[in-house]
Amino acid sequence: MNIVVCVKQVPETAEADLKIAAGGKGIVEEGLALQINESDNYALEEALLITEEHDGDITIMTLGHESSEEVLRMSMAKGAGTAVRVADPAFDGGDAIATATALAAALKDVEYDLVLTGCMASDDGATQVGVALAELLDIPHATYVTEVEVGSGEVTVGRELEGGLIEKLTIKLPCVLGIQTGINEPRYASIMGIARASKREIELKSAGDMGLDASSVGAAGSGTVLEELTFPPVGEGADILEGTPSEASGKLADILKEKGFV
Amino acid sequence: MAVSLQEKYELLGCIQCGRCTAGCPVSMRTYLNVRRVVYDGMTGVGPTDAKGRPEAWNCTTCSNCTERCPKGVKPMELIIGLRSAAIEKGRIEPTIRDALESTFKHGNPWGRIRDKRTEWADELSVPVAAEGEAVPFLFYVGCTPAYDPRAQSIAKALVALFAAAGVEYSTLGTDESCCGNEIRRMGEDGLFEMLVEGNRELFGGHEVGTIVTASPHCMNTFKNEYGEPTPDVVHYSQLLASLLEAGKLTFKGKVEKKVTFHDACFLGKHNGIYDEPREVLEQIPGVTFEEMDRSRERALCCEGGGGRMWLEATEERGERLAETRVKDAVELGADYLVTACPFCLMTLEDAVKTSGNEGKIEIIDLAELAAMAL
Amino acid sequence: MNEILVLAEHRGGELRDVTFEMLGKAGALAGASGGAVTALLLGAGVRDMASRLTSYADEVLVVDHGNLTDFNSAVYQPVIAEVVKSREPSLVMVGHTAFGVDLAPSLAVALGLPLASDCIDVVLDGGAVSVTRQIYGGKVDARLSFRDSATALVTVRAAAFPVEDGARSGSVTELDTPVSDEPAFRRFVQYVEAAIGDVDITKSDVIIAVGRGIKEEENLALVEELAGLLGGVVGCSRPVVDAGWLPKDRQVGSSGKTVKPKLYVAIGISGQFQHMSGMKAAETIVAINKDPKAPIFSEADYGIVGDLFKIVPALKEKIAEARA
Amino acid sequence: MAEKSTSREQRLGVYVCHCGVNISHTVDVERVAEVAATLPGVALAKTYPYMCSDPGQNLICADIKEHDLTGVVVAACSPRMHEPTFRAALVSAGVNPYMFEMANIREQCSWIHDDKEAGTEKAIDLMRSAVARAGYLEGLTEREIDVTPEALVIGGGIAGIQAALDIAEAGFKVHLVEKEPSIGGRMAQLDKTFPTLDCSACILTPKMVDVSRHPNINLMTYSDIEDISGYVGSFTVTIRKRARYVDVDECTACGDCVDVCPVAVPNEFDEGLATRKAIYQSFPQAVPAAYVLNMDECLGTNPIACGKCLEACDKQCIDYDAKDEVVEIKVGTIIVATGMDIFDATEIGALGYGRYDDILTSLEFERLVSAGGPTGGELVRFSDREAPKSVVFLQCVGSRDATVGNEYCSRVCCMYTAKQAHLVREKLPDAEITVFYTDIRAFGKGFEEFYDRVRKERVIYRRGSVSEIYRRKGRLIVRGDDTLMGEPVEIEADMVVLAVGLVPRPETDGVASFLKLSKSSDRFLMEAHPKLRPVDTAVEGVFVAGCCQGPKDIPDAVAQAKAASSSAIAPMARGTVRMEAISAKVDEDMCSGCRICVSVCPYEAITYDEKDKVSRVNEALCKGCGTCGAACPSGAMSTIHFTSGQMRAQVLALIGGSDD
Repeated sequence: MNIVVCVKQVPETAEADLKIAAGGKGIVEEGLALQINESDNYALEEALLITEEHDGDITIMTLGHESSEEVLRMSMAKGAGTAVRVADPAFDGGDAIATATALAAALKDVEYDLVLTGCMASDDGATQVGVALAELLDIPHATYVTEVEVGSGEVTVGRELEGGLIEKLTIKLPCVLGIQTGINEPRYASIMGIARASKREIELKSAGDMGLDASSVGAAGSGTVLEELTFPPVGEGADILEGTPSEASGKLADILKEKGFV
Repeated sequence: MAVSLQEKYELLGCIQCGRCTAGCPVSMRTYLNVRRVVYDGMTGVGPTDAKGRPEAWNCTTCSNCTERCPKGVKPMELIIGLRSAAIEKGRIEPTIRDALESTFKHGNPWGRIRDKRTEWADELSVPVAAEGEAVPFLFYVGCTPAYDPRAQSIAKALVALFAAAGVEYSTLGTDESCCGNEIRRMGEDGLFEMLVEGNRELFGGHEVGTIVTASPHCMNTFKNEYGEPTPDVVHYSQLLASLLEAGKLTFKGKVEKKVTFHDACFLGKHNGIYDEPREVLEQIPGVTFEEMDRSRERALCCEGGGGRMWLEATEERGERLAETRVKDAVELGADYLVTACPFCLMTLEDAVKTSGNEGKIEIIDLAELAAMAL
Repeated sequence: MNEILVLAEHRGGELRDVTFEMLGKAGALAGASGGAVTALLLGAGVRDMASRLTSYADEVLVVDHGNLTDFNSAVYQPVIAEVVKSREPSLVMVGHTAFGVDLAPSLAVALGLPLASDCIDVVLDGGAVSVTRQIYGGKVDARLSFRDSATALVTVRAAAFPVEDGARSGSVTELDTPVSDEPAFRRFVQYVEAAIGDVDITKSDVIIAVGRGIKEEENLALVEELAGLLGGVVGCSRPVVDAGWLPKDRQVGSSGKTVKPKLYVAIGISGQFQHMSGMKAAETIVAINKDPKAPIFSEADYGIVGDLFKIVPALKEKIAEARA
Repeated sequence: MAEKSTSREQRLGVYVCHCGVNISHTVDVERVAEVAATLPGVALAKTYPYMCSDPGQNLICADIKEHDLTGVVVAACSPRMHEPTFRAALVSAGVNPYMFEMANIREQCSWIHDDKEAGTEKAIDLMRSAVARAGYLEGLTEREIDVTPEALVIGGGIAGIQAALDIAEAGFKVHLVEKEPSIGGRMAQLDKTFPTLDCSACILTPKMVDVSRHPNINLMTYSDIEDISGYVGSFTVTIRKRARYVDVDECTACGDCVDVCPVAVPNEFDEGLATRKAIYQSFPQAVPAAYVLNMDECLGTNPIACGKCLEACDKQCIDYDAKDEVVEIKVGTIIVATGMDIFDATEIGALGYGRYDDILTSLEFERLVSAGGPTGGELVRFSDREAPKSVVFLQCVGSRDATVGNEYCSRVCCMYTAKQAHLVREKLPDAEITVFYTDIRAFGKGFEEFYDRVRKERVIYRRGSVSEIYRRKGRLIVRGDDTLMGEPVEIEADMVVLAVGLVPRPETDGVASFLKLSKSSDRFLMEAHPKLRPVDTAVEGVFVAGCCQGPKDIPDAVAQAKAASSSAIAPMARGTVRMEAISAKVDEDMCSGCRICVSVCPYEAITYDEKDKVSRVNEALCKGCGTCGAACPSGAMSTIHFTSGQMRAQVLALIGGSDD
């Protein structure tokens, strides 16, 4: 079972004070730690678990700048055999479908039984690439996948629906699965392992290599156009209780008492 | 071909006397049997990584086993080696994984971003060295005192003490990175080496002369594992003792409390620093100091070292040592159980709650106590 | 602007809230631009549902076919594509739900439509559609426009818009768009309800919920004690379940439970929309978080900014005092 | 450098030994011989299975005569082993013994290599270099020295006592020097002796009395060696007899002085478990049976602040003005029997010794159970004077332990612990007795049987070491590992006895440095050969006996003392000793008088002649070590038999260079 895992490097923003860059179309990434997108990490782990049980090779693929090779090396350290970076200035600024278009082209000359992606990127939150990719490759798909069971020529998957419901499906191979977080427990890639992997080759694929017209990908090939970024209004609802932990807690306790919770 | 554990850790000298297990603080409350681990390594029958031997994660790296081995075998290194092997396979507890990944990304194991490393000093005036500026005397804060809300008060207390004693120092601000002591003990050799390289470069760039650390863990690795040449390294208790002796630091206040002292493994057993913290304690006006039965080299480990801050013991079977420790101190009638290590502080404080001794005793860091007497 | 097409979503014979939320928004947009609101309903034996939609839409298009009983994007997508192709609406709205995300990108590719997903606002300015969506976990809003396309496709975040009473009186049109058999390459098996544990959080008046900020499993004890003091139960956000610290049935949010307790205390939860969609209906919401910019504060009634490990113990003390 | 003899003048015989297969399995000895035969100066080359055997030696003798050989090279084992053998063969064939050279192709070649090809090449190289040196050898004449027929025994423990008695019995005068006020040593402190359970004092006291009465023994107690110089046959020893302030000959040990003395200090004989006065007798059976006044502890005699003892002494044999006396004696041979100390258990802090009263060392325990001890032999805890219900013994405290630098086994602890466990059982029939051990070493005569017996007396032996002792709720908690169970254990104990190991006495260092004795890695004195010369030292005429050479039990100490005494008697009986002819030699014309040689000589064999401004070598003291020759900047100093020319030839042959 040969698996392609499509991953993305994203900035870690959970705790950071974000700044919108000049021009209003991006954030200032300087100082932000870069990492593998969370659900992609689960997708990689799922691929590793499947190949551990059913043999096969893993190709790790990303569309991104040179810094994202760190994610590829980390993936190779964990067990991916081949790494591909879809890299071309032409891909810059592409929306999810433009990205899927480039990845689909990169997958053309790769032999695979299964393509795994994370179900959502934590930066743009688009939740589109995996499904779009399947459509472009003309193979079936499922996303929000929290269970995968490999059968003969097909997989049985569980999709996580709202309200804690699981939708079970069987899907013929090859297919694309968008993996949801929590499906497994991602392993660790040691620094030694990453260092060893850094000696291995990463295949680069440009738009030209894949026969893609620059106008069909990147910003030029995107149906949506980013107009501007703004910060959402915050704190309008909450009455912030000030003071030391003890003081603030005291105020809250009074409120709760007043409302009859204490 | 991989080198066998027997060769790599020179296990054949072992005479199976069991002093390692007998001295292991967790041997009676977890299923870690150090002698058995050595035996299996010696005979080549046991698991070769901590995945197959999860109790290896119970080791607190207090070093009793290694310090006391009559034959010079280093069981603690073997256990760290088992962890390393598990790490190489990527098969480790998620909490350890997250701590390691965080250290790689942010330079601290607490999952906090680098930008917030100086948050503790926000309302204080703490000097931060400019890039390339020489730092003859560096206050290395360390990840836990920098980020942990409880331990931050150690850093704050030290800053107050430095000010009172007229110590000219500087910090590295957000450039400061994890020392790697716990990382090495979790078995992540590559990451440790990366940190060593980075820190040595950082220290070199600032021509650091002497380092004072808030945590004994940082001191230990700088002093013993960074190789030559590194700056002189002292733990703050050593600095305070010498400042007191030189008359540069004087206490104007009084702390009318009965206190006892918990020796941190990385201060005591690893580095033989037993006297200085006591010298500081005894000079604080009003303090009545009494030793616990198990003190100095017989001090009980708090179980906070060796990566255990990021991991629960597997298959516990006895009382937490920190709880035993708290009970011992309560029995002694101490108002304060003083320690000089942020990990001890946190584990002991937790144990005060879990052992139902809230209100009976307080855990306090030596720096906090000293600052109270300024 | 001629037509706004809204895909009605239902599961287990029930129309889902997001359908009415979208129709409401579509109605507002249509009202402003003079266009029509069309609901598209696919299913088997869905006439009753269709009639429920008539007050929200000018026209309810129904494709009623045995193969459409359960959602399957492989079966749904060609039918919807056919309808969109034939009607060329200006805007197609699909819920940003587990169904929607499985369908919309595929539809966009099949029809060559631009897609903006997870939108929290849609604006019509003249003929041009623009949307607002959140990125970086809700920390930043992004406004997007669509490059010259007759039809814009959007997925709409659940609970982004209110459900209001419908004031329209649309007709129901049955379409005979061909429906394929369920393809062999993607077959629905069944729905499985996640097992309910010993605690049913949907039944509790007080929920103390924890998120990533709790850091370690052992710290849950702290929150459980607080819950005990307030007679509530402990819930959580997704990362806590992913880490295996609490069972799935304690998860509040779009992929977990939707709860409506009297008191909801969110501790160490930043407030990703997926979580907030599951708890925003609570009567009183309290948030404790160290990041003053955390989105949870925008939804909360009361907030304390600070370290939960300091605040929760203090709060426990104060509650005990208040009680005494 | 000019040399008188050259290889061309020599007719050498080269003999390559098979040493059974010890050499021949890795070295093609025939080839070595073949190559040897081609070397200049070599008249013949042969191999033989055992060169050191009689036939082997006879072969050499026959060849010397038949082929008129001038010198012999044997390629075999270490010269330390067999050089004397072959030299004797040369002498018997009428050739000077110094015309002999050995190549060590066993220890330095066959035993340490596997590859026969390479081994053979190396053996050839070693042989070639030996032959090269042999070409420059010269015949030398050994010297004879008269032996003073008196011996010195340093240390009055059981080993020293035995050695002194044996020498005295052989009819020679012996000076026995003991630093304590009484002889008796460690054995006097013991209660019973294993495995026979003899009363230690009962068997020791008669020997002590014999010492004091023997006309050939000059007993000097309370005395220190201040210096030793000289060499075999003629040592000069300076001894300081410390003032006892009590006339040994007059004192009757009546005890009146002790009764009035107001000073109480810890009694070292009782390991500090009891006190004694400033004027005291070490123990009741002390020899000499006389009191001693420790002036450092005395309240003051100048001016007299107390003086009560003097007042009380009927015979007035106390003299506050007594002075140390320094004597110088000449002896022919010396036996060092300075004994041992016990390991200081406070070094292992985790065991809590010194912190808890009820943790004793084994020697303290001996005093505790001894009838003459502080409790009159009653076995009670010090903390509460109650009999312990649970007694735990810990083996290997300070032995086999690299953490305290003692890697050796102390050899006696296993058995004395068994004996002590037995004594506990004898005194406390109901006590729980546990022994933590790692290995039991019951190798001596009757030892295993005794160990069997003790176990059957309900003494529980638990295999495993103890790491820590602490106190919980007033009881001692012994934290060990039961390695057979595979479980750590905690045992509550009322009394813990630490089987402390034996360590060298620091006082031995002084004697060792006067005599230039070496120590082995365990810091005990080193014998000349661990198997074949166990009581000799590297210094001729100096012998070791007892625990100063390594831990041993009483029978072994006595046996070694008897061996040392017979070795010490031999030169005295013969009256003369032969000295190796190898020594340093000064070319006085070349000597610049810089005196570097004087400062580097470890044997103080070189003196500077102020009048002639040159260095001179005392050949009797010189050991021929060569240090001076190496250090001499003007090339004036050389070592006979290891001349520069000889060494140069040897080295050049080895590195394949030429003399150009």
